[in-house]
Amino acid sequence: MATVAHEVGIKKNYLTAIKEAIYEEMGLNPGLISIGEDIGILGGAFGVTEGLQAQYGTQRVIDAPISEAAIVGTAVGMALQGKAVMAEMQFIDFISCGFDQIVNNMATYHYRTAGEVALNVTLRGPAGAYGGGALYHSQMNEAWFAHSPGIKVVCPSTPSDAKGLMKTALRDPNPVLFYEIKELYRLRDIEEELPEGDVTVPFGQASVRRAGKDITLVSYGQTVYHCLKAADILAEQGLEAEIIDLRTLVPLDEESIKSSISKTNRVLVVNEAPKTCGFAGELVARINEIAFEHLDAPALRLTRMDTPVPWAKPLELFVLPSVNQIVELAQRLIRY
Amino acid sequence: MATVAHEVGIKKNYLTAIKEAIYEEMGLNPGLISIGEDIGILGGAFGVTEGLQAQYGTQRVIDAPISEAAIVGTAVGMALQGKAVMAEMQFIDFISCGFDQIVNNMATYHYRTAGEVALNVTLRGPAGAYGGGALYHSQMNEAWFAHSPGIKVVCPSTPSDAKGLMKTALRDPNPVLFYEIKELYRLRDIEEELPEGDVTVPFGQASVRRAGKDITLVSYGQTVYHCLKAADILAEQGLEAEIIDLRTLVPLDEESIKSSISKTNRVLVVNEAPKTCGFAGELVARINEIAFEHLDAPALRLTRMDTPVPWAKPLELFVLPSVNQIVELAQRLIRY
Amino acid sequence: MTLTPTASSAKSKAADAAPGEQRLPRTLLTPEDHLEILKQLYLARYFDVRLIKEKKRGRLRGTLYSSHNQEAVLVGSLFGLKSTDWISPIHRDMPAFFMKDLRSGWDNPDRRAMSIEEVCAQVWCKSGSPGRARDNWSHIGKKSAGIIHSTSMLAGTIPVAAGVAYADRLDGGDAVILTYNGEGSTAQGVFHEAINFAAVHKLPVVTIIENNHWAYGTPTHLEYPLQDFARRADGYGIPGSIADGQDVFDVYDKVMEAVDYARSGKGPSIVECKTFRAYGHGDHDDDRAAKYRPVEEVERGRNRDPIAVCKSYLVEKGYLTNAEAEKYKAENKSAGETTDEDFPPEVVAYLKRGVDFALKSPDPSPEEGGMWVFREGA
Amino acid sequence: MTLTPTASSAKSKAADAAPGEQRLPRTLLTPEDHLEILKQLYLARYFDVRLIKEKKRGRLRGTLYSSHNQEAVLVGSLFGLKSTDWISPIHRDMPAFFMKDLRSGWDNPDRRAMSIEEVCAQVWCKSGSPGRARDNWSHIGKKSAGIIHSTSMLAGTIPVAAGVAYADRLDGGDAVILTYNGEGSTAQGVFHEAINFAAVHKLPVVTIIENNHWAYGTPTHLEYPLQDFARRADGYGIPGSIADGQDVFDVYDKVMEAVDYARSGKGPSIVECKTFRAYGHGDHDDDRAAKYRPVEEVERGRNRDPIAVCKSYLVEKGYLTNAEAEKYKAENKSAGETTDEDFPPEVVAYLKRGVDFALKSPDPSPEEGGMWVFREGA
Ligand SMILES: Cc1ncc(C[n+]2csc(CCOP(=O)(O)OP(=O)(O)O)c2C)c(N)n1
Ligand SMILES: Cc1ncc(C[n+]2csc(CCOP(=O)(O)OP(=O)(O)O)c2C)c(N)n1
Ligand SMILES: [Mg+2]
Ligand SMILES: [Mg+2]
Repeated sequence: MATVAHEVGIKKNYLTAIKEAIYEEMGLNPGLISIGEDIGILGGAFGVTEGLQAQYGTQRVIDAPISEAAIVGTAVGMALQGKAVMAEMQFIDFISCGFDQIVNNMATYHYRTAGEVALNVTLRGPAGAYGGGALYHSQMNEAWFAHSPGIKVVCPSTPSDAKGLMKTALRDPNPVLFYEIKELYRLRDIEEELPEGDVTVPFGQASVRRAGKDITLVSYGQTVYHCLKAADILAEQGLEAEIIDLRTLVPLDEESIKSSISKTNRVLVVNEAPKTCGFAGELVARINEIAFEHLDAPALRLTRMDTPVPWAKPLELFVLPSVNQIVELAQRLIRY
Repeated sequence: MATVAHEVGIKKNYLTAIKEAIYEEMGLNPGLISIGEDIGILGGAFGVTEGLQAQYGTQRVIDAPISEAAIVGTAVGMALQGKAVMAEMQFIDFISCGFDQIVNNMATYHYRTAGEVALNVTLRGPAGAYGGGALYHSQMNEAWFAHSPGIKVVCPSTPSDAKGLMKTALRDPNPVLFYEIKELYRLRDIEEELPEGDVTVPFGQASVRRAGKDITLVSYGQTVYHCLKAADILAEQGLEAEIIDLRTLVPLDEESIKSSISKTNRVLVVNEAPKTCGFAGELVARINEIAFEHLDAPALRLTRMDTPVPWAKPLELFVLPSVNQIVELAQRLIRY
Repeated sequence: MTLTPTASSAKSKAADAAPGEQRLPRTLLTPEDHLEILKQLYLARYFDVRLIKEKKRGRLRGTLYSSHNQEAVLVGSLFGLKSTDWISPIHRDMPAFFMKDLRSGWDNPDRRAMSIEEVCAQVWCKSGSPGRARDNWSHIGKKSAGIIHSTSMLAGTIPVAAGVAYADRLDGGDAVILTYNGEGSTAQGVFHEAINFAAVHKLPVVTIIENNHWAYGTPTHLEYPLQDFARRADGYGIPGSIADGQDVFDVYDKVMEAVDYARSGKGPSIVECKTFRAYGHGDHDDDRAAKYRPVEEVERGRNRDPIAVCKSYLVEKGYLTNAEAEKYKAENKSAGETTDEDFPPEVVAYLKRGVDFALKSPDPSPEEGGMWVFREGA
Repeated sequence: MTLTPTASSAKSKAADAAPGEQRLPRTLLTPEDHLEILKQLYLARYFDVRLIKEKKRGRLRGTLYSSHNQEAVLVGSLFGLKSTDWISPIHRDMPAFFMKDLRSGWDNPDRRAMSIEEVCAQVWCKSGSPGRARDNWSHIGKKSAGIIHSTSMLAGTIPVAAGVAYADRLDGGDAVILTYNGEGSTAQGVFHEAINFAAVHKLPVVTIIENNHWAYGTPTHLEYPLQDFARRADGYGIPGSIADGQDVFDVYDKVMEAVDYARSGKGPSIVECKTFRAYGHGDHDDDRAAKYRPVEEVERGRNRDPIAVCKSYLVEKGYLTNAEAEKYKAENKSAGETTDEDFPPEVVAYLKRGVDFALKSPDPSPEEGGMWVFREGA
């Protein structure tokens, strides 16, 4: 497939990176099945699986009815029978309709069976706000699943991470929830040449996206770019922010966070999900546990307000974290 | 109804308190409808609604099919039409089957309609571990809903709080998720005389269950009793723990937490839900935001391990917080 | 003003009926009703055409799920409702928001519907809509008008409809609740739970299945093993009928039968309307749809434009002359091919009112984003 | 050893069939099969009776959902399966865990089922069970034995069954997956989604509905508008048959027809078995059940004990003499009224093996509580 073959010197976008990972893994593992709404004939709402069914057939690339619970449940059954499964949620928001099968069935299967059954299921789908998607096409609901033991949670912010992490997810014997940031799918600014060959990115390793000594900004997904922009502004003021892109939430790379804070002594967590019980709060709590003695100021978080994501642009921007807010909070923490 | 009339000098249990609240409110508000699986003919799995249908009729006390999504969704419709609704989840664990209707429909209705529609729906059900209920009859999943803006979250630990908060819930124009601790339902030790008359307990006010100066223990529900026992043990060592029983999680009484910590300078949050992204982490993050300058030691949390609740007793106790662990952590924080 | 289009009350106004149609609900419609129905078809079409054009010009924020070619389902199902009835439209039913209760007067201030102004304000993402542009334009509604707000989660309003029906009956009301659903949405679990509940309690809920033969990019045989989605009804022991969704009068007949059945206390039912999606799933999908949908199928659908079908019937019945029928030629054209001259001027003016209002309506102010999470002062 | 109880392969062993039964699956059963079936009914009953007694003595940790009086559904449905088939029992089907594939030999070490030892270890909350007492005794299973683990969430295993069926077919297998469900559970959304999916893909999934006329304390008319839950099948265009759940041979016939239909690639179907719950919903409910269930109904059920029904048929067919039939009198008795003498000694001995093993099996060690959240070394 020309669309997915590796091409030296060609920059690729985030969506293509994910597409390549899925194509390659479908090719490498004949036991990998893909299922989801409109992923076959149409090639997916965003085109992530474009051409996949033509390549691998209707048996392995299944156009499911609009039945999220059945999609997850059958994925569990296929994995129980030894298959690997990629299951797409058309938008991650609709995952709520398959919620029980995820948290009570899929997540717990290995635990309940004392290890007899591991389910290689990757649930993936487009997520995130800032694009005018309103309440039901903007969610980041990773905290629900991070709170449901037995699921790995992944959220890449760059094309090469997206590809490498997707390959890892599709091989991991455990259930993985893979958050794809749809506003990054075709963002030109972040296109990059992908590493040649069968390169994976391991779970549980954060990436330092920018080094700095004055404050640590911890984030993942879309808000990593807010942090990068804020860091540029802070740099103009002589303040050096270190930016940690977690890449995987479960498992979490506590080491990288700790070692950064031991250097900067200040930390701000930035996250676009609602504040209460979000992953940002979890990070603050963890930081308290692992790096309290290094903190010269409280570990703070900047999140969405405790609201849904509204539709109209002024409303949407009002409730979501902004670059300016990061800059201000970082300044405040550095001055603390 | 003899079972629910107020009787001076008679101690009542937690279950009876809730039952009384529902009876009284059904009597006071002819627009209040109760719906749930087996709540009518049977009177509820635990008997909370025993006799309710005989008293208020099959139209107002509905035995629903085993359809959690329909229960929540019809409750939304009834409330849209102006009714108040009490909807029982037979075990709070099964709420996952009605999840989408709760987080995406019920929780957001007021927001989406810019205030035109407020839904007076109280979802309530038995919750909590320590009773051998295994994975699916032991959950505390309040964090999912605290993370879903638009839902109030309540969890009483005493009979009088249970009654007063239930009355408040059934009158509140907003959706309320009411966690009843089933291990407390019939616990003799906590029985108490209920206040006479139509007494409500307001949302957003924590209760100080024990005063102390050396450390603040923040908790709610069942683990309040673990904290109380730990405080007894600490007291033998001359250490005075102050115990805050939150009673409502959303809205949260930040003031009480802050003022206690400003006195004790140490805080431990105790919670039986899984650690990652649980409400305990949220509390630690909040405390960091509102009381960092008062902390002489990191705000810590003691929670369930990041596992489901297993069945066999040794396993169950292993993963859940214990009195001993509270004592040890409290000592460590006080020595910090 | 409340319409009571049931057989008994409307009998006096009945137009002459052809012998074979004797017992059909349509036989009780007056000649004026027939012409009104045609005008409503124009209105629904014009709204859609206008939105398609605005969207193409990049003026609108949302995704447009065109109802082009499916208007007979909306007009035919809404026409016989009482003002006190409820509806729950979904993404492809936007005209329903302002066409509910339209029979009680386009300019009737007491009409129990959203006004064209309110709907347009939402489309233009302005504060003049009841929802103040907080949710996407296809998820609007208005409690006081008897319009249930949908979330995006398909079939999710059916239990809400059941709840409204239950509560209304308890209060002595006789409202019927009409829910709209694509055929693909019938695969959702909540569809099953809600209809089962409604069937157990014989609630006056009519589930309309708009079978346009595609759910986004998935054809029906991958959604359901049978061709007729009305057969879903059989699993609940409730009636399931099939209407020609391009024929507004057939839709009217089948839905009115279901509505009468519901109102008389017999319970819920399903009406499948076989119809045809003119464009892509949403406007973003037009190009891809051209690839995944067989050309013959698109042609077949195009050739049964509900405006054309309605017109020939009206001509046949003698309610419209051939010359009158030729006057406005909106049918069998793509949105881009139509001009305002293809529509009756009152239709164009009606929408203009809405658009003018919308354009003048201010953006919601940013702080509103943080408001109304809870009802305060509880 | 794999049994192939389909018409062609089993023909040679067929017992003489009465004329009217000519085409029924049961006509291919040998006289020995008939007697084996009776013995299996005893085994299922004895397991239940023993658990009831142990529970009463306070020796067991879990809630017991008795299968008393519903044994014919389990035995009749399991008897014709191939070793490679799968099942997913739920709370009321505990004997199924060890009675799957029992026809291949009670002591056959290769039997594709859980052993009686494993099941008892779980019942006694010990580490000797595959699940090491991590989940409640009614949620056990074993992948290598073709037994899907249920969660508590009713109907939740049907999509899993569909997935297993899909994957097995892809691998060239011919396994049929049998799922068990109470009639009340059919109201769950996931029931609909999963059966719809199975029907679209013609998957070999047979859904058994154990209609014992109560879902906990709720009678069927509040769960479903029709009396026959088999009619749920009609909504999916798949066959739905009804068996007398007290007659093990009728269950065998109807389930075998469904299994053959599934295995031959024709797709899923539903078999409703009308049966009767002897006790309360769970043992905690016995006292209350006595109040909410009409006495006549309880009587009516008691009078059709599946062991008695089976015995009379065997006597009638001449496979059992009257004297033999009188030997073990477990039927028409409550659990408390039975003694070990009411059961064949091999049945009692079989269970004893399991209980002995369980009692000797150690408790799981506390640290295991923190293990196996993830498969390590990925
Ligand atoms: C629960 C849920 N899953 C997935 C989607 C994404 N989605 C939106 S519309 C659509 C197709 C709907 O098809 P159909 O019901 O036939 O309606 P149509 O668009 O054809 O009118 C899908 C899959 C959704 N909105 N809700
Ligand atoms: C999703 C879900 N909701 C509620 C329950 C609680 N519950 C357990 S068994 C039961 C009744 C089941 O009735 P039925 O399906 O008829 O099976 P039976 O017990 O009669 O065999 C209920 C409501 C559950 N286990 N799962
Ligand atoms: Mg469609
Ligand atoms: Mg039952």
